[in-house]
Amino acid sequence: MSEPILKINKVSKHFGGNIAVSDVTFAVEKNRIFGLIGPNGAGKTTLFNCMTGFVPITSGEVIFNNRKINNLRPDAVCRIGMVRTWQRVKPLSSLSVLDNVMVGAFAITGSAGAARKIAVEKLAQVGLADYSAKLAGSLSIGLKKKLELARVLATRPEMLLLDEICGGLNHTETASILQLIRDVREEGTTILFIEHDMKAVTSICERIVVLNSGVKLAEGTPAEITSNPEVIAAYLGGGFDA
Amino acid sequence: MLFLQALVSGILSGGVYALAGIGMSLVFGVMNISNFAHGDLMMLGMYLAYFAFTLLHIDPYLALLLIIPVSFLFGFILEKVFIHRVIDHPHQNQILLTIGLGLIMSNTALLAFTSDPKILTTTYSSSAINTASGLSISVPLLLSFVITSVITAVLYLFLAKSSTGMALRATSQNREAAQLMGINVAKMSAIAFGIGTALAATAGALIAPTYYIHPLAGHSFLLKSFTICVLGGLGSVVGAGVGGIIIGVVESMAATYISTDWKDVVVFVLFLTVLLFRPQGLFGKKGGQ
Amino acid sequence: MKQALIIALFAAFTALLPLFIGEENPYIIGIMISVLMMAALSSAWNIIGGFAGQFSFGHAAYFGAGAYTTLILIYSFELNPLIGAAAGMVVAALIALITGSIVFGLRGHYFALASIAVAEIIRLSVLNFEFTGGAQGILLANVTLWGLDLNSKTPFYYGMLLLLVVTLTVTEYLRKSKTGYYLQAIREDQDAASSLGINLALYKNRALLISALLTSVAGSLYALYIRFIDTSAVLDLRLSIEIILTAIIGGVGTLWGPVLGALLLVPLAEALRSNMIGDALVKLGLVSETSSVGIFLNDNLAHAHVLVYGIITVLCILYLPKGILGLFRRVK
Amino acid sequence: APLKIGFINSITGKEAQIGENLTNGAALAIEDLRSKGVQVDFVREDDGGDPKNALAAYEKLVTRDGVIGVVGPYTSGCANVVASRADQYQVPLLVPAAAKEEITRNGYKNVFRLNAPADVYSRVLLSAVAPYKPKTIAYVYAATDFGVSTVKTAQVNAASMGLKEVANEKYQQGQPDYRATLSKVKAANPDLVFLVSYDADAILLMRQAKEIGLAPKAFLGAGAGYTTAQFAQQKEISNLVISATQWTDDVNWPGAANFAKRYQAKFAKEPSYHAACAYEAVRIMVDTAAKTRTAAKLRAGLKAGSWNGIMGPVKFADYSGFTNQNNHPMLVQQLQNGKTETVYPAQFSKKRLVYPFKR
Amino acid sequence: MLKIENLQAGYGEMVVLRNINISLSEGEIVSVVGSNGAGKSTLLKAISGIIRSSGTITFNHHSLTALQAHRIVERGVVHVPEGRKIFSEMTVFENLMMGGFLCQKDRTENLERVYALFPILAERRKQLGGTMSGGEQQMLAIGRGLMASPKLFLLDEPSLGLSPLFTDVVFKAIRAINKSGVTVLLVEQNVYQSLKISHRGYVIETGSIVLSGTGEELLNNPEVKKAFLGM
Ligand SMILES: Nc1ncnc2c1ncn2[C@@H]1O[C@H](COP(=O)(O)OP(=O)(O)OP(=O)(O)O)[C@@H](O)[C@H]1O
Ligand SMILES: Nc1ncnc2c1ncn2[C@@H]1O[C@H](COP(=O)(O)OP(=O)(O)OP(=O)(O)O)[C@@H](O)[C@H]1O
Ligand SMILES: [Mg+2]
Ligand SMILES: [Mg+2]
Repeated sequence: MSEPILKINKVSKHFGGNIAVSDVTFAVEKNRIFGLIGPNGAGKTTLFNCMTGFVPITSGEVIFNNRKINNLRPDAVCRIGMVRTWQRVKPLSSLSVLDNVMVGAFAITGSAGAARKIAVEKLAQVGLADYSAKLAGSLSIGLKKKLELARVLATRPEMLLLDEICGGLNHTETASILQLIRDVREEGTTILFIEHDMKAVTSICERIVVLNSGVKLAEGTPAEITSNPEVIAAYLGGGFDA
Repeated sequence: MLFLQALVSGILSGGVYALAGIGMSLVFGVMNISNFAHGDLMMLGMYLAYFAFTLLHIDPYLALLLIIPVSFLFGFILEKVFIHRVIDHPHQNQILLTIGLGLIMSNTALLAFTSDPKILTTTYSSSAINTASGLSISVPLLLSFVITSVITAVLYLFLAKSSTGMALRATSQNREAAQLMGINVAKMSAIAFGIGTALAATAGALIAPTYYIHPLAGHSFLLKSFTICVLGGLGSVVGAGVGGIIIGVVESMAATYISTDWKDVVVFVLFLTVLLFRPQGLFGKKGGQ
Repeated sequence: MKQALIIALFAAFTALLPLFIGEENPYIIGIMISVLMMAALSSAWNIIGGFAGQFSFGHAAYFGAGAYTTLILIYSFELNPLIGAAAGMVVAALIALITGSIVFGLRGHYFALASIAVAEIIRLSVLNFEFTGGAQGILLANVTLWGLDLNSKTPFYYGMLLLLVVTLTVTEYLRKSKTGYYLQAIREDQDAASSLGINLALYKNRALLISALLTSVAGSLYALYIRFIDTSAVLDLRLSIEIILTAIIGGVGTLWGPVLGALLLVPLAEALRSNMIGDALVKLGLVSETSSVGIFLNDNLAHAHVLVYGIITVLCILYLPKGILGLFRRVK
Repeated sequence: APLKIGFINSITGKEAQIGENLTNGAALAIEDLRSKGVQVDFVREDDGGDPKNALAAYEKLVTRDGVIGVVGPYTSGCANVVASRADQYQVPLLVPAAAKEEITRNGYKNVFRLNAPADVYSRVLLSAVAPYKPKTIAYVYAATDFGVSTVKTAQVNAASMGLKEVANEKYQQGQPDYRATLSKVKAANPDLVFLVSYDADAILLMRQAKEIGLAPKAFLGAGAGYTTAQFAQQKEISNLVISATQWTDDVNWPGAANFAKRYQAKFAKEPSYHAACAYEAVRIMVDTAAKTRTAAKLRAGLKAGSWNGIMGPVKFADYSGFTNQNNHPMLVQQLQNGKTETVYPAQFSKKRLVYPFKR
Repeated sequence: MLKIENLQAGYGEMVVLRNINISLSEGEIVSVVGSNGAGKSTLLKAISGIIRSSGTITFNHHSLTALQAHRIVERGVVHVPEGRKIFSEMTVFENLMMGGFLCQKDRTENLERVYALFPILAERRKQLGGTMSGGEQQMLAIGRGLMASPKLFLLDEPSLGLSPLFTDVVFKAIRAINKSGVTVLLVEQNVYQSLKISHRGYVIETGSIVLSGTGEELLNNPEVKKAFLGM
């Protein structure tokens, strides 16, 4: 077992009386694709927000590369190598698709030429090459998801937090994105992956954590998770046949 | 005594500020527009009150029954003809449009009514109730405070409870979705601007008997209205109401205990301090995304 | 590269103009100085307002900082105007940093209003203090200063031109650099920007600082040029609004928009102010000076020029929402 | 070539109201001149109260329109800026109504001023009440150039009379509520309340003074607001207020009463002192220019000449630091039963000052 | 019931949809599938009047083409947009009330129906819409649409962001809604499930209809299989 890159230690987040995340603990090993699933409102996105400094943590700690990062600002989190995508996509609407990705690339280079090169490459990878000159705001929802992905890839993150990146894509497109994620992993990036498409999750993740109502319900390999009766009851329902 | 006098004067004059601030806040809230013509709309109310008084011999407070519908209609039309066209445009364009409209209104008034200020003198323009302890309570300010309170309460109930009020709020948050609920968003914007205009004009009319009427007279109230509605939290009627009274009292206290020339500075410093600790204003909601 | 060339050509052309107009035409040179100044101010504002999308309504404060610091130092300490201008930049920088630390936590309307509040505090303080000349303003009685003939317009013309060229070059450099991209990202979506590693406060402050420094230099030049300042001339909200108006009418967030805006608005305002339009109609023989129309124009156009300015503003916003530059883009 | 004279005025912006009085006064002067057969091309420019515009207007007038003399500008800021250029272009400037002392104190050869500067306002006002031996004084004034300048000189004059200052309140124009300020003044219980206000804030202040019961021995108004017809109409609050002015319609200067009558007929309102100043300044400028025809000779003509018209005797003299300054005798008036009565100096007045003030 | 002929639509000068012909009979569920950016959402927006279009759209023999969006809702055409578009500063309850803006008489009945379908909405009645999780907002958006008593229900990716359990709930609900007499036009990326419950379907590609047939036919079409089902 290799060294964990990320440790979530008893993290809780309360919104007034609403407990979104409660005492969640798990660790992600380096260079893994790690799944985070759970019913709607389970606290997955909130956990991402806590890890990346967008909302303050109520209690507990987040440790990244042996460093406690509870109180880091979002931009600092990005600079130490952990980058997230947004479930509710956030394109830089009146910039072109290419410029959007260049903004990501500037995290690793100061030169516009180098940034452009990286951006062109990433756009080709996610299949948006034809759209580079379009305004990001005019993309359809599925294309915006791909843009989110290209933009974070351009930052060459050590760890990638993907929030429903395949939502709004059909099976064929999902398959190609999954392949892309595998490639990225090959280059040394660790991935934490939120997704409701169980086929995608089980086919790509090596380990999965299940949240339910803010509490960790289970953790294990895809096979263990999909056969866990509690998970089936709370999340999968009868409809899922892997 | 000085303290009590300052407090009473402050609260009462804060009442008119509040009304001006609420009108601004409503336009902010529903249309997401900073209305730089707000002061000029107040000026319109002042002239309406003045002409109602001199030509029709109607008391300015009574004239509200006339001024409110007339100015509502004016605002409604203004929205339909101009504002409506920039509703999807960047913010700065909307601001500039209202600046332009304000210039047109004030300079048309300048041509039509000349730059000589008009004075509206009623029997109670400079009358006060003097208590035994030496406290003086201005009669016109007291009257306008009462009217302001009633209007604020009615408006609050309208927005919170009536279905048009709800539709107005829905429009402010997401125009496209509001359309899909069957709300005529174009009409809602026009109504919102109409109400905002009516409130501005009412504030103008209320202050007319104790102020002077001049094409540029509204400008002194523009920044104040902004300050009030930001202080209270954009779009919050109650916030603007409270904000107005706070500003009135702070001004009055600052004039009494610091000095008249520094009182505006005190107001702005207070304003920034509030924003530093509560960026959404006193009554603003943090909201979701 | 291409833009740099255009800037150079523009600078060369503008630098040669006075040779054709000459010192004997101080009125025209004066108007051109106003155009260059407004172009520089509006371009400087564009860096924070147009690129970073932070709508500062308080830029008069930086202009005033330059103007007041320069004149106070000359008036009270007889310091060289260059030292005055440098000190003005320091003061403007301080104001920018303080403003930034207060207002950059705010978004949208709140930011705009807070920037007005800061500028108003400065204006009122200058008005209330004694050492600033208060409501009486500061009059610089000297006609020559450190060997500089203040009555000559040429130094101010080239001074303003140099400032404009510097501003444009800085803008162009920023636009194509990482900072420029980051500022635009901040304008579009602050959350997305910070999730991509952009330190919001750092970049906003940097933009405001650059913008404030350039603005303050314009203020210093203005003060020496007019030789009289008071709060209504250099610290008024109207000035801040005029700066924004120029940028928007030209094309906000573009390199040349503010310059175009100034080229259009300043001469237009002057033509309206001096009733040139009415005079031209008479000269062209379209209306006779003694006819009722002529008399009406003569009597009223003079009063109505701000009204006409307002109408033109409204028409521009309604029909040229992307500014003059947007018009060219559409044609292309 | 026709005779060309320029006129710079503030007809838009904050000063538009007073500017309009100047416009009317000048118009009447031109009418009178033309009816006397003086052919003049009178080029009018607006500065909107902005010194930058005033400078542009002046440069346009002297370099493009070819005027040989300029009347204006109205505001002190604009007049200051233009005055500092007059010697550069060698075209005489006659300032009709700006009060700032500096304007004629810098030794400019081409700058002339008709009206009395700011220090005279307080001097006449305090002299008028001096015989009644007031002890204390409070100042309430607008935070403008004129307000501050006037109060500064008033403080000097008051000190020399042995008056004790008990309150000093500077206010921003345009506020709706001065009650707190006035309550403070009332608490200080001064004999004299010295006010400087423009336009309508004078009415506001006096209304609220009545409301809170501020009643000193005298209200002294230095500044336009207390001399307007409108203020006079508000009898309830304006009665017995004393004010300083450059001109009144009942003064015994030649043509003053007639000017008032014709002005009233033409513009349907009473002339203010600004209108009278503008009228006289334009008349003097055009008359002299018609005789001299070049800028240089015009300057000499203004310097040498003397006039006696609706503003009384006019002579541009050099005295106590001023150059080309008309040593204009200011008047003190008091509102008595809705009528403006000149009460000081004795040689120009018909009525006596009523002291102390009572409501 | 709905007949679209020769429809053209787009944004500004950019044309997205060309020459679209579609019809729906009363009581049908019809799916529209296509890859990202093909123009599915644009089609729904054109029908509900959010964007201008040319060509003819008739609903129950009345033309919708020139009507404004709020008038179209009055006719019973209700659109649940993609991206949810919740009123973020209104509570869940107020959001639902806005859904029932036009048919206030059926409000209580509709509200019960929605709460039964998505119990979480009843639980979180007082929470601000904007603070709900992604999936919760999706439920709220569907619930809000139901509050308008639709005759024709336009659903844009209703399963987006929903857990598998709730995806099933939603598809079952669509069936149930349809059974109660509501016609449904469904845009989905979950092509398998949507075609399975659909009577008919259309495939749209770069703005044009390229294929149509019954749900069954399309599911078995090799091209559909390859392009959308990853088989
Ligand atoms: N700002 C907030 N205020 C109050 N409650 C909140 C806030 N943000 C989130 N919540 C609540 O916290 C819970 C967790 O939300 P979160 O967005 O993390 O869910 P999620 O697991 O990402 O769900 P989904 O799969 O639907 O996106 C939800 O019930 C949500 O309503
Ligand atoms: N507001 C807009 N302005 C300009 N172009 C737009 C706009 N919205 C969408 N488009 C463009 O129109 C085309 C169709 O978009 P649409 O949203 O209809 O696609 P879609 O089929 O719904 O895709 P998805 O499955 O990703 O939601 C796309 O190329 C998109 O980029
Ligand atoms: Mg989520
Ligand atoms: Mg879509």
